[in-house]
Amino acid sequence: GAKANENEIKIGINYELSGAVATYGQSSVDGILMAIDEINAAGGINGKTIVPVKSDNKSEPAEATTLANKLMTQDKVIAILGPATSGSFKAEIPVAEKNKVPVITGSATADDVTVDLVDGQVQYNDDGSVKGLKEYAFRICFSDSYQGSAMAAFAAENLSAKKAVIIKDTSSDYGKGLAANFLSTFMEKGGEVVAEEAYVSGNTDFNGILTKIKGMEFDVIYIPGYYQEAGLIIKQARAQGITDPILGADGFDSPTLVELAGADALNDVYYTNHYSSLDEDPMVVKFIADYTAKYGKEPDAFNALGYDLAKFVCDGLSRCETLDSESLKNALASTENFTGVTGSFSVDEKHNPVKSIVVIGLKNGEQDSSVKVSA
Amino acid sequence: MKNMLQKRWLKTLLSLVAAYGVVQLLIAVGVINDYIQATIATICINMVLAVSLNLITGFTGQFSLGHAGFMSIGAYVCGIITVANPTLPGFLLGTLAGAVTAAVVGFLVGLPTLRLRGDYLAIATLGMSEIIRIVFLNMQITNGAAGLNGIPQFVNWTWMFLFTAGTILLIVNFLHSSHGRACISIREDEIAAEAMGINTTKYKVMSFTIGAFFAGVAGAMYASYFYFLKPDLFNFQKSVDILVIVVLGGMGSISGSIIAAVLLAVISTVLQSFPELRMVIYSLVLVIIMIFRPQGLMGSREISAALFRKWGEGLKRVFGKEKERV
Amino acid sequence: MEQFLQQLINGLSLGSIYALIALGYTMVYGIIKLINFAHCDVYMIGAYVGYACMTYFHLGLLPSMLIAMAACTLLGMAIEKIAYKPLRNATRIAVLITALGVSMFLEYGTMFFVKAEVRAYPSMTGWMAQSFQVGGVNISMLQVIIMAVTVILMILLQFIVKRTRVGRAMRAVSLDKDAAELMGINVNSTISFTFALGSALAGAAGVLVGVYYNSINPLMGMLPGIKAFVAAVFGGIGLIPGAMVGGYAIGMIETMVDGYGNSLYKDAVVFAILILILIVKPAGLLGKNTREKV
Amino acid sequence: MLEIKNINVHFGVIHALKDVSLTVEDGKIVTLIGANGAGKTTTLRTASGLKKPTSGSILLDGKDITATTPQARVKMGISQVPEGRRVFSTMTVLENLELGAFLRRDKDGIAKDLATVYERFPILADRKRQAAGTLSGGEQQMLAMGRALMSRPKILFLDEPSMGLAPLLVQEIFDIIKVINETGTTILLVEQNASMALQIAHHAYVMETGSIVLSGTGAELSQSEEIKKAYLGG
Amino acid sequence: MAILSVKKLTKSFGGLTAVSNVNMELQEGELVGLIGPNGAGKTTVFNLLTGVYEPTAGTVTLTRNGKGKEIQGMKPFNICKAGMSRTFQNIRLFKDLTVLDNVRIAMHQNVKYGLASAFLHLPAYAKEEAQLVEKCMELLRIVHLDGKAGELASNLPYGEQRHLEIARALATDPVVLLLDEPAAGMNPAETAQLTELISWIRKNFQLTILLIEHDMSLVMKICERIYVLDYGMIIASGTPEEIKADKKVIEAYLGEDVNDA
Ligand SMILES: Nc1ncnc2c1ncn2[C@@H]1O[C@H](COP(=O)(O)OP(=O)(O)OP(=O)(O)O)[C@@H](O)[C@H]1O
Ligand SMILES: Nc1ncnc2c1ncn2[C@@H]1O[C@H](COP(=O)(O)OP(=O)(O)OP(=O)(O)O)[C@@H](O)[C@H]1O
Ligand SMILES: [Mg+2]
Ligand SMILES: [Mg+2]
Repeated sequence: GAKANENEIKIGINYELSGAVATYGQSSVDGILMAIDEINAAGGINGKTIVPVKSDNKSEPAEATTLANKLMTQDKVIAILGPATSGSFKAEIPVAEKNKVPVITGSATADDVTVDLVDGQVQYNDDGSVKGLKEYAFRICFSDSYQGSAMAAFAAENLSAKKAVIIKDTSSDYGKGLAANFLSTFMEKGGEVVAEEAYVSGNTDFNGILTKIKGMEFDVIYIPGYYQEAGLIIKQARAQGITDPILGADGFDSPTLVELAGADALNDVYYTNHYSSLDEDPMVVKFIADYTAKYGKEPDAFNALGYDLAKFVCDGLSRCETLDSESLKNALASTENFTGVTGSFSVDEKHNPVKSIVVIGLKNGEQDSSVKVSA
Repeated sequence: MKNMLQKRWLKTLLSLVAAYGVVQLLIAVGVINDYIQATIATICINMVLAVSLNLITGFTGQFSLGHAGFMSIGAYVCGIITVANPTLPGFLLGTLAGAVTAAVVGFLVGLPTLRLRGDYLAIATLGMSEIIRIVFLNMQITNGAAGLNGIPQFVNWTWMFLFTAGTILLIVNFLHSSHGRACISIREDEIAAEAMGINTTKYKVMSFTIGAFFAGVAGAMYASYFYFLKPDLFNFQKSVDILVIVVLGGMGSISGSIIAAVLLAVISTVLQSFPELRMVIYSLVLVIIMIFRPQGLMGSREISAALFRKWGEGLKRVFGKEKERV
Repeated sequence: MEQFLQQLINGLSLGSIYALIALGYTMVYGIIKLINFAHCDVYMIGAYVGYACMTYFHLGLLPSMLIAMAACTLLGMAIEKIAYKPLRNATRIAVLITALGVSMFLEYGTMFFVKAEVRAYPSMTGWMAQSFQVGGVNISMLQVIIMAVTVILMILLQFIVKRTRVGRAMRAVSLDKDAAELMGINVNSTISFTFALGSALAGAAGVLVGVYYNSINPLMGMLPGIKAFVAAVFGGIGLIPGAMVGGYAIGMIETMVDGYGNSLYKDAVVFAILILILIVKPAGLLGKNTREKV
Repeated sequence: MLEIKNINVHFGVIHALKDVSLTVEDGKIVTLIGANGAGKTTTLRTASGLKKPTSGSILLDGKDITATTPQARVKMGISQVPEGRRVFSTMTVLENLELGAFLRRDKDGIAKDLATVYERFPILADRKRQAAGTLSGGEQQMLAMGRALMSRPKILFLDEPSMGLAPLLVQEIFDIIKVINETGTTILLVEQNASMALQIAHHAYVMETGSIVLSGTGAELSQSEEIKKAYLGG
Repeated sequence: MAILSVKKLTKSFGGLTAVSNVNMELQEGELVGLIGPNGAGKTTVFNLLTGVYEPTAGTVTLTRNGKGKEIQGMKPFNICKAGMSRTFQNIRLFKDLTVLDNVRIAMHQNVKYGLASAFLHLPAYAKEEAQLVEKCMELLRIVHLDGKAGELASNLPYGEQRHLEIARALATDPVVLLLDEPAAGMNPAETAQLTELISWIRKNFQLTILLIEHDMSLVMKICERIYVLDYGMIIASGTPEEIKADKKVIEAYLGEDVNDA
């Protein structure tokens, strides 16, 4: 029970530690645990230690639901972090609403995670409040529409692109969401998408698709997906002699992208992200240094978002009057100007972070430019 | 004969009602919380899946690796219908429609592919379920990879119980009929079965269709209880998970499937305390069980009164000795 | 035309990889009629061993590949001895489930030690990083190497199985273990040898794929594993040339669907063609459909 | 040559052989007869190493071979025509015969023995490229015998060689067994066709439900009233 | 009246003609032997008659209740329904099922209740199942297996397995019964018992029987007529006496000293 130890605050961790997307879950949890360690080392929350209750949902939404039930009813956690993917997170939300325990994710990007949408649009009640808001669900990452539209705008305005090819990851909601939003904004801006190709996560050979689009006319390639495949697509595209700009989203943000694609291939590559390492923000610099010291490798977007996620929740906890789920929810909803390594933000009425977005340009694998854009 | 049958019916009915009542009571007094209920739901769904696959693979001898495909049809059809018509009749209609659609697909797929033998059939059924999954992945109405969200939850313990007990009863009845025996004879010796006047194609397709129907029911139960569907829930791994239950319990043993579904859920629950090693331990347990009981927990036997008596005697012997020593 | 030729090359190199893995499946299937699901995970381990050799010990491709093959040989033999041998007289489906268990064990055991994240293989330099333009068609040295290795291994295996003593022993064991013993064949060592051979192949494939795509992760065996298994069945499982034909067929279909069809439905098309072919040829492309004599 | 001493064999709870002892002298034909399920096949399988006895010992030329593998026994000169023929069905007739000589390395000797087998069973020469599984029952029986001979055994175990053969062939098979024996191979013969077996055997054992119940020379036993009634249909 | 009439039946496997131009005619109630050297094509004839193989050429006409029907090329189960049943040279029982179930399955084609009854165990089910068991037990009594109805088929001794095969074949309610080497692997005493059983069955079921057997003691004793097959062709036919005296048959099959016990 929750009252078992007055000096502890239990936080549930419901992540994909095995199964198809274990890599996202594991990366997030690495970041989360590092943040919790830091907070506990610094005296915890009002003298109470944070105790993470870790569990593995096997990348299955039903398991995520079951575990959420377990964490809330049996372990009596004050809040749950995760899951990483929108599907599993959505599956968890009804449990959160029923038990009135907040659930917060660092990487579920689908537009309709925290609110119900009608035809992709948020609806409002007569009193101006958001209709269909998931009261107990929060996130600290971009939504797909935000990132997709931002990149479309960047392509049309900064790169003067008229024709684009989309190569999307059809197996993830992330890829699907980004692709759709990029497409609609790009067309609004007068552009044209000449081809929409698809792959599934785990694929390694994209030569067939690339040879096909090589014969087409286009200005940019948009790859809504994760670095695992994007790295290989970029590498194979460059090897085939496709030199056009390649665009992506925060799924590109990983040191492994450079290793997979090779520094030579990473020219004219742009992606939307939360922060840029060019920022030289001391917090970011320190995070990267600490993370590298702790885990022996540089952090990627999932690590950073996991780190911020734990910090964000602890920030909420420190502002709670009484340490219970209800006041935590209220504290989180009223977050203003939280500063994390993935940017500073406030929580809006839809329980999304209001964050600025940067477009990072790569040259020989190094971050070379960063442009702030708004969607 | 008739008398015996009636007695068996009565006994079954009584024990079922008792099982239902006990759980219902525990839920009412709060001993069974949401978490345990969710676990029970998983067990029920797995039972329906395993028993229906056992009909195809364990009893008719047709090696299928595509059961998740049929489950997904039931789940999506039911999910979509219930979203459009979020009432109890809507849900029941959805379940029926889902199961029937799964059965129809099973029939259409089974007709040409059941000529294949052994591993070739396994591959064809695997391919079929992958095709179904990819179609769901690319359809508008299913919302593709983003998943179908917000399916109203109508399935509670009562419905879970009705569907599960119903499926098991119907399939057991079928197996104890001449039609069921015809299916079993195919597993035993297809050539001899044909020579004895069994239309093997017809019965293979029949068993496949019935199996698909109940897999569809399981899908509907899943959709309604876990209210969120996405295509990669129903991938190859899912089919394999169902097969594992069947083989672990014993091919050709309904009680085996039931026991294995419970056992695996228990193992899985215990392993939740070891998130990092969960799958490693699970796989080890699986290998060890198979090495020590290759025929599965029950072999092809069923739990019956006689077996209980045998166990009872065994226990008595063990405990008897214990007493002597004291 | 140029584009078509390029797609042909793309298809062939993808097909080579499927074929290479499928050969291992087929070898093991040929002798104990087991779909060795763990095969694709041995392949994954091979890739990791090669990775370790290259990144931590800075060995070249060939020594790394040999070490990976040796490690996989041992692993394959150990798996057979520990997990499959006790089940010699069990039903095939029981062994199949065991194989699935071993497969999961290798996947998640590896994941426990190296985490789920993707790792990048060190990239090749020098002549191996080269590529040529032949009439506007781009071929890389690695593609040539992979295709050559696959064909050579296929011929070698076919020779071993059809022409050598141990090959004959393998076929005899696959047909009737007791009778084979009566011929003086050591059934256990023959099966062990088959696993060793198949696993060595998997090791080689792992390193080659690692170098070619330079991306590895603990679950990397899953997808190509299923595809290669399908390839083996497609060609007629148990037949070495069948694995080859099946591998190339699937690689080619995938590439052509990507190139000229709708990449959304790539895998669906592969499976649809597979099912159609099996309906027409129930024992695979090269398999003979023999009806049991009664 | 071969001595089986007090062997016991179990299949799970079934006690299939109970203290079975028998001796096969060098150069002789010894036959083992008995009803279905008496344990004849099990005796042969234990002697050739396919089944491990729970107790007892097996000696070949005075040497204890109880713990050796079947392969080792083949090397020492034991060969068996198993019950139900067990030919390698998808391999050709020729490949089957070659497998019989699996442990031999002398190419010339193998070629010579192959010729002898073809001479003895001409039909095999005609069918040498046919898959063994599609041969008729009798043809398969001949192949199984030919295959066993290819290892040049010192002692040959035959498990019901006449089963399913045409009368003419039954006669022929027994003639061949005699010839094989005369050319120096010791033979242990299990048969249902007791009358024929007793005719050619130097010594015979009768088995019933896992035990040897009678033994004597072939001639003696074929005169025994008991045997006549039980096995000769007389 | 000819119950079974075979005309110009031919079957080739690749280059090998296993059965060529076979003509046979079985009258109602006859017990006919089919003998010949190993590999002559006897089993293949059975396989052609029962639909396991499709004939390359020729017709097979089976008469039931006075109505003739060409059955060549039909599926085995349909041929069985038309009234032809068989046993197998290599026993093919449903090994893991009980003796009773082996026979019950063979009665399936005469079961009338539908799927609804099967699923819900309606009264029709109970009634017919009870009758089914009774009929099966009757058949088992005939082959002396009624005491072992609950045993698994694989646990039966060899000879009893052969008997069970015959009971199972009878359960399909045939007009013609094909027996492929029913006495193989039996000792003379068991063979004698089997001989009696076959005659008894023929008489009491009014069956027409075609029988393959290498055991001449059995064939010569109970067959009224014999066809001799060699290299796929009928080389002789006639009464046992005629066959025993036939030069060609002696040369190809019987050998000089036939012991006609
Ligand atoms: N693999 C086995 N598992 C279980 N029991 C077996 C096995 N093999 C043989 N037995 C049993 O051992 C006993 C002896 O069988 P065996 O085959 O040696 O008899 P046999 O004298 O050769 O008979 P047949 O004349 O039928 O060939 C039988 O009761 C049989 O059921
Ligand atoms: N499926 C097949 N493919 C090729 N050849 C076959 C096939 N089936 C049978 N044969 C051949 O046809 C011939 C006849 O075989 P069949 O089994 O009918 O002989 P049989 O008369 O029953 O002999 P036996 O008395 O030994 O059983 C044999 O030479 C056999 O090799
Ligand atoms: Mg025997
Ligand atoms: Mg025959």
